[in-house]
Amino acid sequence: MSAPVERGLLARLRTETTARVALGRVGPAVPTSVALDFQLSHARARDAIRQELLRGQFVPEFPGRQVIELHSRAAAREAYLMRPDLGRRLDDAGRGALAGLNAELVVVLADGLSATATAAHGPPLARAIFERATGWRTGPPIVAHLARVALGDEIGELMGAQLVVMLIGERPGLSSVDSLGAYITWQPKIGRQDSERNCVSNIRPPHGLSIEQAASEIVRIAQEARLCRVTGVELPAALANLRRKLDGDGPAD
Amino acid sequence: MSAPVERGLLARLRTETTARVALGRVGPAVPTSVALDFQLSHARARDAIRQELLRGQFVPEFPGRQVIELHSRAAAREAYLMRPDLGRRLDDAGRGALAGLNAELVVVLADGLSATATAAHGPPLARAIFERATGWRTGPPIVAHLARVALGDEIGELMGAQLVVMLIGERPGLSSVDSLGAYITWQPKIGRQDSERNCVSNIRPPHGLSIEQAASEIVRIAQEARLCRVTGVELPAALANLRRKLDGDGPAD
Amino acid sequence: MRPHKIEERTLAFRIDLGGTRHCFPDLRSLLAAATPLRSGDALAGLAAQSAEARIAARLILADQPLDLFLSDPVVPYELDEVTRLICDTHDAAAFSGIRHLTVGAFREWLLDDRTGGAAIAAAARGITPEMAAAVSKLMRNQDLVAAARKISVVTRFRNTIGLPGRLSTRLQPNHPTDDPRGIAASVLDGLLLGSGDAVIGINPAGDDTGTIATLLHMLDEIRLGLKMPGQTCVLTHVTNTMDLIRQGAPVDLCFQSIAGTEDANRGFGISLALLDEAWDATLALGRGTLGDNVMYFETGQGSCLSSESHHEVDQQTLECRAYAVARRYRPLLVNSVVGFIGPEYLYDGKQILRAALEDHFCGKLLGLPMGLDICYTNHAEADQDDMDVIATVLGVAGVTFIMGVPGSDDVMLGYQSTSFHDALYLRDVLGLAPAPEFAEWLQTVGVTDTHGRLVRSDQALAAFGSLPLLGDLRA
Amino acid sequence: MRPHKIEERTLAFRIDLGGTRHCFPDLRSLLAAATPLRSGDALAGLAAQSAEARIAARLILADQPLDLFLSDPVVPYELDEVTRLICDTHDAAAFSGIRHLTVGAFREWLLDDRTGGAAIAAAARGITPEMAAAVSKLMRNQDLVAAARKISVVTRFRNTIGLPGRLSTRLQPNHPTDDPRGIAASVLDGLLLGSGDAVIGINPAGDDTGTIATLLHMLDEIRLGLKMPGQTCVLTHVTNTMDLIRQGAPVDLCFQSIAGTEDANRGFGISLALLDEAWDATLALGRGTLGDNVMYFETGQGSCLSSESHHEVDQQTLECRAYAVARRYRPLLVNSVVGFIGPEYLYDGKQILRAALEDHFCGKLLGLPMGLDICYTNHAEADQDDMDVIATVLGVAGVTFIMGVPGSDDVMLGYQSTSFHDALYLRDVLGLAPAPEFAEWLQTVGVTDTHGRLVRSDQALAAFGSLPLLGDLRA
Ligand code: B12
Ligand code: B12
Repeated sequence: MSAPVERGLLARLRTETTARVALGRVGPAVPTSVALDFQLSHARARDAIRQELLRGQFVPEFPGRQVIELHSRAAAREAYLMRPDLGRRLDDAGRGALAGLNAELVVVLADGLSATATAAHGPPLARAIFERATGWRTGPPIVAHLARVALGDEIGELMGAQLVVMLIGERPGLSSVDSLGAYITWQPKIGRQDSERNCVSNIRPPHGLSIEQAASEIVRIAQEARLCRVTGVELPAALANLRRKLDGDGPAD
Repeated sequence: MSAPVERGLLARLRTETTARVALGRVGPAVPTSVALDFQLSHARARDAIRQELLRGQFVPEFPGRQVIELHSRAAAREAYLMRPDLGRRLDDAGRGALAGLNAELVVVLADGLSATATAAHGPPLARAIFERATGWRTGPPIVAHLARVALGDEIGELMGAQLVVMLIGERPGLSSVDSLGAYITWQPKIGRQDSERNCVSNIRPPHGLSIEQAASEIVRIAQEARLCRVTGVELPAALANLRRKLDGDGPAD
Repeated sequence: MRPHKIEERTLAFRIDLGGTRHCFPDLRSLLAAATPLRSGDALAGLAAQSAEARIAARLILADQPLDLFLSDPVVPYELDEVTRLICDTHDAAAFSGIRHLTVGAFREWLLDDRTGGAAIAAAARGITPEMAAAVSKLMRNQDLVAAARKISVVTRFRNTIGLPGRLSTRLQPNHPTDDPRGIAASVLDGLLLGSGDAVIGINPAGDDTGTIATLLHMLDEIRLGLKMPGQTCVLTHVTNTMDLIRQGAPVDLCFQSIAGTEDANRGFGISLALLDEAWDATLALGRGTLGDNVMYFETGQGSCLSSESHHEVDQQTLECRAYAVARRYRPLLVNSVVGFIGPEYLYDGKQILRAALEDHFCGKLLGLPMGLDICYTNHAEADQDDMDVIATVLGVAGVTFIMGVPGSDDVMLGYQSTSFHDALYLRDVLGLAPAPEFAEWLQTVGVTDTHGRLVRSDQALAAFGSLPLLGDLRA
Repeated sequence: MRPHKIEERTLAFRIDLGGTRHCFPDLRSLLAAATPLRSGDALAGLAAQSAEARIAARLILADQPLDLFLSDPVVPYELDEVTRLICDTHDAAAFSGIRHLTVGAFREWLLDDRTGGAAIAAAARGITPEMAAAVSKLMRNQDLVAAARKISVVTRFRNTIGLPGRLSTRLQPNHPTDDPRGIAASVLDGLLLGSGDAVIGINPAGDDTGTIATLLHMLDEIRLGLKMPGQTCVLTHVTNTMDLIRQGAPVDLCFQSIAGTEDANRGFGISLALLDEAWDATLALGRGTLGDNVMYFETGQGSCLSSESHHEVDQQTLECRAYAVARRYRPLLVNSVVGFIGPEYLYDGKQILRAALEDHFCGKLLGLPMGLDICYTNHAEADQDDMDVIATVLGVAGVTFIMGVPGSDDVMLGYQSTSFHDALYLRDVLGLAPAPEFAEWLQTVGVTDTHGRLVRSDQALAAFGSLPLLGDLRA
């Protein structure tokens, strides 16, 4: 249907992005093969949602380290999806498991909406963070099942942490079922708002952020947070303020 | 919104039928009160669907007669709605309960899609049929739970019946949640098709057929069926044939 | 043309997807698995085993050549007169333009801007029901809308149904005891709201031909009295209608419910021979003034399964086969009663909507004047909001006609369909008008103004009041 | 106007229906119970206890006078700046024409053929979000369509958005690492398919202002290079945008996500004061050529509940309150991301559709240029077929703009929205065109022919290829 010159260009477009560009068209619609490819991806993304982390799955990933496994209050996947409030709180066993543990920086590997993502990128990213976070007393890696981002607040609070890094499976897209997000919260405690966190998202080598990029970014934010004693929307202003103070440019507030 | 002359006419229309006529309009839509009235009816019809016949509920309705209660293979209302095949077959207990019973004309009171209808009109109609069906050996009234029309075929077959009359709750309409249908089948046996039955529907005094009209109609069909040894779409032709034979108008086939 | 007999049915369909092999033993199971999920196919044990298996079936189906459907009928030729009808009346000339296509390419051809409605109509008699069903299974809802609205199928009896920019309605004035005054009240109400150009059609509660004759006479009287350019019908069994024709009752259209297999039709008490006879008898009356489309058929997914005569074919493919029965008789009207039977065949609003779009598209594709009874029962997971959506989307797709039931509530059949008002809504938001002759008549009697907008004038009521049966309603 | 303080909140609402008494302690619980079933309200414990209770609430609601909503705010005036905004900017003059109505009569007024779009627009500033929410709860889907399509809200920056017969699109070329070339590829693909008249708007994956500045410059270059009469935007947090403005980056529109309570907005890191500041800063740039509508807002049912700041108000009423925030800033564009958050707020296609129609209608009623991100996530019970239906129905309702995402698949945000093709479908079946200036430009560069139909000419590609960033894509 398309002239040859176009085909060349359209083929080039496809090499520039993983987005579904240059699909061609028949009338207003996409060609049959494109339509069915989309449907196949959707069927698979639906499967990714139902995937779960296996108990003990991450133990071999952290040789020599204790790995703690926790569950949210959501009993099963279906309840998890419909009741985010349950995914934000630990069950009683989980609260018990944390008793006596203590750390400055806690890293949580949480299934979230894509256990596939956590399984693929969680362990290497956690290791890379541990390596770079040299100034911190890091606790054991925590694996959280049926977890939402805010579950990290309760975990961090119970462990008396200065900072929690929640590595959590982002909801699976059609072409990106394995994307991980990192949510960084200073002084975690139940009731923190999302505006009090920072986020590094789309961690998904090779198409999204690499493990190295992500780890550096996360640790950079962690260091800044420690300096400013805050994360979230107030962090940039606090940093600027601090810089002004350091540079001696007039009084900081 | 409407001229006075109209209002008079529209009010008259409303007295002629239970249909929702003369509703008025605002633009293309119905007035708010009409819209909400419809929604209320729908909420109630949904409730009627979930209604069930109580065990033993009909015993007082047939003093001096044994009342047999049977269940289809559908375990519960939800399964009944989605699996009509299960509603067409007796469970094992039911088959056992019929052992040794025998009758020429069997009347079944079945919940079908409206137990409300069966509860309201089933017993008086069954009694009226028994009264009029003087030439038949009638068996005990049978109460069938979670039943479809074709369940009568199995019941009739097991009882060696010549004819089965299935009184069954028709699916509830918006304004008519208590409408009963009668399905009449000659020589009932598993596998009969609907074209081999007759139907008297909309039995629902005072708006639909009265008990007397319905009973007469049902017994008339039963007598005709006995003469022609058939029910369903072939009955009219068989009757005509028989009449020709009786009148001596040429050879019957 | 009798299909080339395939000796051994061992030609299974296979595809490997990311490590999983998906296998379908034959064409009918492939068609069934390719169908969007619906309760009836699950009930019959024919639905795809997983979401991925469903897409696997579609991927295979997309690559099948259209002429496979000619050689491999889903119900055996020997066993079924509907299959014989399909094969024996297949028009090879009409097919020649598309015979080189696969099912996937057929979809593209239908959607291509260069394929106009006329080209599709020209191919209609070369398209078998199974081809229509197959291609529809590869189409998203928007495809079903875009392709269907290209096709117009125009039929005539006393007015012209199916022109672009038109939306007709069947006025459905049912009554639980077939009371003529009650029915007349609903008819009057409908006409005052501009309903009834497709047909004024009563479903009788009983099947006593005496009562039905009374109703036919009353409808005819109303039509003649009002000089209404339209047609009337009592939707009784075809054998009754034939009786009534013999008795000289004023029969405009001959109605029958039909299904997609010989066995299911037998369950309905009909056969092609019987329909042939009925068609002849109705044609012989010669009552149409503008055309001789005299049949009115109803269909609906699930009826074959409900009578256990589905031959393990999915309900939508069977529905298309009913259209093959219908088109033999050049009907004035065909409609699917899409949500009528219940949730065991179409579970909720979503399934009803999908089936409605399929039925409409496939009917049009096969050359039928396709209307829809947009409806739900109280045991289905659906409500008025769903119907609003179905009506709107079908309106955009160019549906030929919908039902007009007073306040949506059919007090005899126990279900909810579209109301007189719903048709007003659709005509309003989509800029559609009734059949031209009827639209003009509505103006003449004063129900609508010169812009076709509804008014309520004494003039209209006066005209209506002059009828014997309606007259005394005014008092 | 500060609401008259009601001393004791003991005025419960009651109705008896066939033996059952239904009671609702206050206005917010009445509104919540009257809402069609949706998962978010059930999650919050606010949904009606039964189907009958839901209708009971509607029956009561229908009889409430509109001015009750002025004296009884659902979130206390003292606690919430959004409530204060609503009360303090209520326009009594605009309200005077409808103040005598009950909610039920308000619905009838909106649907009456004698009430035109201009009359509704004139009343807009007298209508509070709670009134809009209340009346929408009494409306069927078809009412929401019929009423919304009467209202047109026209806004301008470098072109004209919202004229009748038009459908605009936001071109959404997101990329998981904000790669400029990857984004440019999606932009080019979209423009070649006629997308982007509402805005070319990128959601950045990160919030580094350096990267965002690069993207803003690239978009501006594309726009200038192609002489495209439209606007561009990077949808970052408003504080970032203010930074970027200070740095002199080419900011056309200032974007922000907003919600319906002060607390929820705080969760988003914003306040009215901050938005005021951002509005001033963006206005001061004076970059619009045809008009000065410079804000772009996104909303979506569920965001207040998700940040636990819903004050026990149902999610749809809260959504309407977000519109009160939006309209303060005379935005160029507002859209609800209706299926974006997930099934805990809108469970399936049916709930997403209903919410989409409500959001569109209520937004228009309150005077906003309302678009919709017709979308679903993979954890919701919805699919492309549902989106086709929502798009079609919203198209009929006159939606201002929808999204254009390559192949529907947002590879950064992880959800599916409408595609470039979906807009083609809608424009095709509903006879709609892009914004006039943009439509003309599409012809000039040769993307469309003189009838506005898409072509693919070398001319268009040549024009596009002359851009630095796009140029090397051609090689
Ligand atoms: C649903 C329905 C159907 C469905 C049945 C499929 C199904 N799975 O349910 C369909 C659409 C296929 C259908 C078809 C027909 N139906 Co019908 N149907 C109904 C309806 C609306 C509800 C029935 C009900 O609630 N049954 C109770 C439940 C619990 O029973 P069930 O076991 O689930 O379903 C069985 C019965 O519904 C039965 N059945 C349905 N219709 C008919 C018609 C006749 C004559 C017989 C004997 C049996 C029968 O078939 C089903 C499967 O076994 C009634 C209206 C009413 N108010 O009752 C009309 C009704 C019973 N049908 C009627 C008619 C005329 C027909 C047709 C003959 C129409 C035609 N001209 O072709 C066909 C043929 C039916 C046949 N197989 O012989 C008439 C009967 C008039 C009469 N007194 O004889 C009624 C009263 C409606 C009407 N006035 O038009 N029907
Ligand atoms: C869903 C979502 C939202 C939803 C969250 C509601 C909900 N109940 O899920 C809504 C629509 C409300 C939202 C809003 C915003 N979001 Co958001 N969101 C996402 C999305 C698409 C998926 C997140 C996910 O899967 N989480 C995993 C599940 C398991 O977590 P959860 O516990 O169920 O949900 C929580 C998180 O999603 C979190 N969250 C969501 N967005 C954001 C943004 C930030 C900065 C933070 C700290 C937390 C956060 O809030 C939820 C409730 O606690 C991501 C894209 C992606 N690829 O991840 C963007 C994303 C995380 N959001 C983003 C942004 C920028 C925002 C906004 C700041 C936009 C704005 N300008 O106002 C707002 C404000 C969020 C806040 N409260 O501070 C950016 C973050 C960029 C960055 N690196 O900082 C992302 C990556 C997308 C993007 N590029 O635009 N978002």
